[in-house]
Amino acid sequence: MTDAPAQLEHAGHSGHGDHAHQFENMEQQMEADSLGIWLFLVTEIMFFGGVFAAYAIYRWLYFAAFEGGSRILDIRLGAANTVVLLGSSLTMALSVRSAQTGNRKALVWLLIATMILGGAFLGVKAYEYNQKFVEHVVPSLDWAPEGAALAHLAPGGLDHAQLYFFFYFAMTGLHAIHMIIGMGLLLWLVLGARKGKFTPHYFAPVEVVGLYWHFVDIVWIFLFPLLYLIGGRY
Amino acid sequence: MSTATLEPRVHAPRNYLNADYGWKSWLFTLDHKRIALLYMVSVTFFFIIGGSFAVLMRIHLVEPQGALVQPETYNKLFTMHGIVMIFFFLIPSIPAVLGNFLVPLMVGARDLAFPKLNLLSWYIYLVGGMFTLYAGLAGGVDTGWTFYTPYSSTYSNTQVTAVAIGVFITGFSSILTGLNFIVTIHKMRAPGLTWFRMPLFLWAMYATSIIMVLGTPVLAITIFLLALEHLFHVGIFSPALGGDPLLFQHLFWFYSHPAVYIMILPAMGVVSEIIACFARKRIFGYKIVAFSSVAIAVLGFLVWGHHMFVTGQSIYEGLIFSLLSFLVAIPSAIKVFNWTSTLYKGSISYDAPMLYALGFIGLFTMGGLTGLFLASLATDVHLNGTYFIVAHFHYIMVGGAVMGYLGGIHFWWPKISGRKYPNGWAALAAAIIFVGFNLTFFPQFLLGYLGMPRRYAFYPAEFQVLNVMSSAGATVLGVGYLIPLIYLMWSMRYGPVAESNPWGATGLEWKTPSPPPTENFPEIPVVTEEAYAYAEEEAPLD
Amino acid sequence: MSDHHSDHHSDHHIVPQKTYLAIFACLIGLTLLTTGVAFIDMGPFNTPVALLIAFTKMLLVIFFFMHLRQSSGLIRIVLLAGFFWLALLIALTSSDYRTRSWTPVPQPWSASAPPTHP
Amino acid sequence: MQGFPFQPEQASTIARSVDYLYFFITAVTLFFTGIIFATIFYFMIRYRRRSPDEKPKAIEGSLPLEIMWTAIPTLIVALIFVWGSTLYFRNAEPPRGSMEIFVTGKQWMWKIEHPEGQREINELHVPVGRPVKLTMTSEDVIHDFFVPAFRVKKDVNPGRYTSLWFQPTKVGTFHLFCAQYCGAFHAGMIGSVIVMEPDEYERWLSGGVAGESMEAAGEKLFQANGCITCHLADGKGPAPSLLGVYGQPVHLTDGQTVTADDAYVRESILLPRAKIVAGYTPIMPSYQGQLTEEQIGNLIAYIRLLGKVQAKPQEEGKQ
Repeated sequence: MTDAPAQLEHAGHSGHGDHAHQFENMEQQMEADSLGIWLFLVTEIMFFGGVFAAYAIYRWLYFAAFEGGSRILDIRLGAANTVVLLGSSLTMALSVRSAQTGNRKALVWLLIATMILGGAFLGVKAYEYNQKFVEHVVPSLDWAPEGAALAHLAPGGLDHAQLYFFFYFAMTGLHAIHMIIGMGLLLWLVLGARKGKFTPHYFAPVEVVGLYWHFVDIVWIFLFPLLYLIGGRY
Repeated sequence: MSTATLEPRVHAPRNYLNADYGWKSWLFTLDHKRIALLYMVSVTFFFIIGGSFAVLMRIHLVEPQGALVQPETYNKLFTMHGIVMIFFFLIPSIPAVLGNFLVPLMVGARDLAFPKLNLLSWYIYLVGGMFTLYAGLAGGVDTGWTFYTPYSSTYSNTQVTAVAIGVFITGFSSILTGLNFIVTIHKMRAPGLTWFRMPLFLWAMYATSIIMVLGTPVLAITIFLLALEHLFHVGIFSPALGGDPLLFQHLFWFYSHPAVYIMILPAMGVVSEIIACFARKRIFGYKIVAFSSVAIAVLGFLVWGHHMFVTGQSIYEGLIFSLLSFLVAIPSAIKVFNWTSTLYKGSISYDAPMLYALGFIGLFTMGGLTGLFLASLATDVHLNGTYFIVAHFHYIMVGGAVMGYLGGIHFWWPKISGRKYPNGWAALAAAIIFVGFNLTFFPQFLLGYLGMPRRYAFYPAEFQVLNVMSSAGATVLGVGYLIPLIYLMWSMRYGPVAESNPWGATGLEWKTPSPPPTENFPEIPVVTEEAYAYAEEEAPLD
Repeated sequence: MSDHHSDHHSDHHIVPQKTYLAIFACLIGLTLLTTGVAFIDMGPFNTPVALLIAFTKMLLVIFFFMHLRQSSGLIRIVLLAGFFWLALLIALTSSDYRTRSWTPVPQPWSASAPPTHP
Repeated sequence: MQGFPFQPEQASTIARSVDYLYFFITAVTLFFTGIIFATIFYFMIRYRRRSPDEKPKAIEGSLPLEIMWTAIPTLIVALIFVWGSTLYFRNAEPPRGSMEIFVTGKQWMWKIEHPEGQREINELHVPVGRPVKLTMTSEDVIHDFFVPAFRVKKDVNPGRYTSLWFQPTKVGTFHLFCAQYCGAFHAGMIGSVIVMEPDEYERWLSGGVAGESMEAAGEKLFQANGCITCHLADGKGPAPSLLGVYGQPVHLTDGQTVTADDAYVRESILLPRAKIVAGYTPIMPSYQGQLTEEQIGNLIAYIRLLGKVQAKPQEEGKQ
């Protein structure tokens, strides 16, 4: 799940718009790339799907515990991070557009902007993770909720709350790993774009990484309500 | 099947085997045919490892108290046998060896859509295999290939993490192969090769790839969660914190039941090719056979709960899964009837591949029909977890998938190696394997019905007679598997040179020289006829 | 090559910058909305509303940022298959948990006990 | 049929009904295997290749045949499905008045407790002709209680109860197997079910090393663990009275209603805050890790006994 298929394929032949030897023409190659990356995203749906299915079942079984756990998360940070990530999706979409129009300078800067926003997201995430250690709500490693956290978690049962926080770390952790991989791919694009590798005739890598980045964004779009907004804050 | 014995053939025309020499030309090759051979060598290696575990188990079970090893060791033997055979032999066998070799040839393309991805998937497979071998050498693992929690997560202190990592990694090799095939079949078919002109092997590979792409990621995440549970005891699959062990089983079987179809569907595709060729007939009911492959792939995802009828899952859930399990039997039955009807008024020859294919039909029929006992709720209660299960899935996986794989290897061997093997030896091996297989596994149906549970390192004395029969059969089967290994290797050097179409088969792969040139076809072919156009005239069915 | 004509060069269509900005504005609006309604007590409807908003956001990203609007039917089918299989996984797994408690309640100790359920 | 060496003994009412279905499916299997093998052999001989350049005429297929061999298997599997499911559902619910026995699986032994207090390990004594219901749980990994002669099998899970029942029809000693792989000595987790004549069973019950009954042991635990200080019989304590509760619907704070069965009582002991009875506050501590599975079983037996005591009319707002 760590690589975008088409991208690896074309790392070798840059700049020119020539198609790879196994294809008849550029058009066939682009269609194959596009189908390849979408299939890859479908495998990602199923990959995250397994953990979403487990989450759905435990949330249903232990709703009170999940609700209590959700209260401990900082909704402002979650919402802010959503905005940051959506912003990075915008800059990513615009960078694909710049590649299409052949605006190399805009492409480089938009890709860098995407990386900065992604980095900001991960920074906030790191801060939130740290908060969990401060509050001692890290399952298995540092689990000793006290004070306000304990008051939120106790009604649903501390054991089940630990399950909630396991899902919190597993789901956001998997998401963060995907973000880090995405940042690596973006860096690779920036280097390529500076060299003028991408043209309006050949920008498949930008498009493919873009699709991947948007997918990671979509995962977060669901993680935000599923983790932060359980049972409301009224 | 080592490739090292291939020598430069000075007078031979340039082909994919003599295009380049040296280890680099193999380890960094992007040619799907060479990657197929890399896979062939690796899956053979793992087959020998998994097979030797099986031999040790069968020797051990000759005596009721266990003849060979301690119970702990026996548990590791059957676990490693299952893991190696399923994840490192059966799942990659036909897709990664024959599929890799044939899909581009059959669609009339120069390579798969993503050759670098293809090579990457072999390396991923190897890395996963290394982790698993490491786990085996570092003490083994004793959870059973099913990794049921909480035993695997909390109680087993064997190499669970290493094996979990190995299986997790190997999964991605399977995903990438499936993705590559789907894209290739969709986008790279030669001019004129419409969906309903495709050979049924391609339909089978397409259906298999759907399962690989949609199912394998769920196994990956499940194994990942299992590893977390094993390392940190977070409770997601163990009742300590309110987790439910049955959830692990649901997620595990969501992939691992369809995985059976990853093994059997490609074999069905192989058998369709062979039957058509050696009966010189178009497959009876071509479209229905094609659609039944896709139907099996889709329905195969809806039946996983039949592994859990006695686990304490909801009985209503059991009802649904029982019904769906029966449904998946129907496309399989349709295939068997259509293959049989293909023989009608054909011109049947008994070359070795055909014997394997007919053996497949027989064993698959028995394996499939015994599945009815296990789809039916009341009888499954008695048979679940006994040797009946072991016999049933070996009929499908060994009698079905391995027979199909061997049949395919024999059918396309002249194309792959450019050499012919001795047909008499091959026919003898097919007969020995068929007899040995039935001797080994038929007694296990009886053992299961009598109530002997599987995974027992020792057992009550009354089961000994049948166990000895099974072990005796296993030696016959083992010999049967060694014979092809020997004469196929022999043929690579000494076999007579094969012409481009030694069987008189249809299909694009036979229209290019044996072995094919690196670019597969001097010129991309144009397809103008249906698959299996063996006949010159058509006759009504009477 | 058989699928060529259906999706001929569709990827080359360039979406105006305005569209991207408008979609982004919608996404931000929906994020604020979902955060806002989390503070309103809607009884059992909080979760469905939150998921509905998330689903809408996903569609916006898929159709506009990911250009599904310009993509071929094949790619739409591939994506639908992904969601369909995910739905199968969740539906057939959770139906076990939903129906486990339907199983007849274990009967009390002995036959002399009064009937247990109406 | 009994002389047939490849049939396990039939020693319960369920066994006979399951075997009929088993024989039917065997007949179906043999029939179709026979047809396929015979047809293939016939075609192989009849249509063998007679000259190397033979070109048989093509046959496209036949829709009527396809429909036929789709419909016939569908009908047969539909029959098997209905038959198998009916039996399974019938076997899922123990008959009223079953004798109840408590089973705990543990690596690698079966611990069995009779309501009268008899305990045994790897042996289960039951009288012939009476339905017996087993309530089972595990102390560690998943086990599986399997008696081939009775054709019954059920996983024994940690953290929850499963149950199975059987009615022995034959006096004798039968295998008891663990059929879910449970670790190093999985194969050693076997025992025997000893079916006795009723009067002999009575003698067995009264003799031997009878401990106190499960209810009595449960009552002691109920006092020793302080349950009795809150769960006052008159319903005036800080926790609900347990008189007449077992087997009845219970109204919870969140508006839901659950039935007070084994699973509910067990959960309430281990995770008291999971389901709070309407009108009470969640003050009960968890007994997780403080009670063994056997002790929980005893407590449940006692609470079942309390359940049979008529509840006082004024308490528990029951419609």
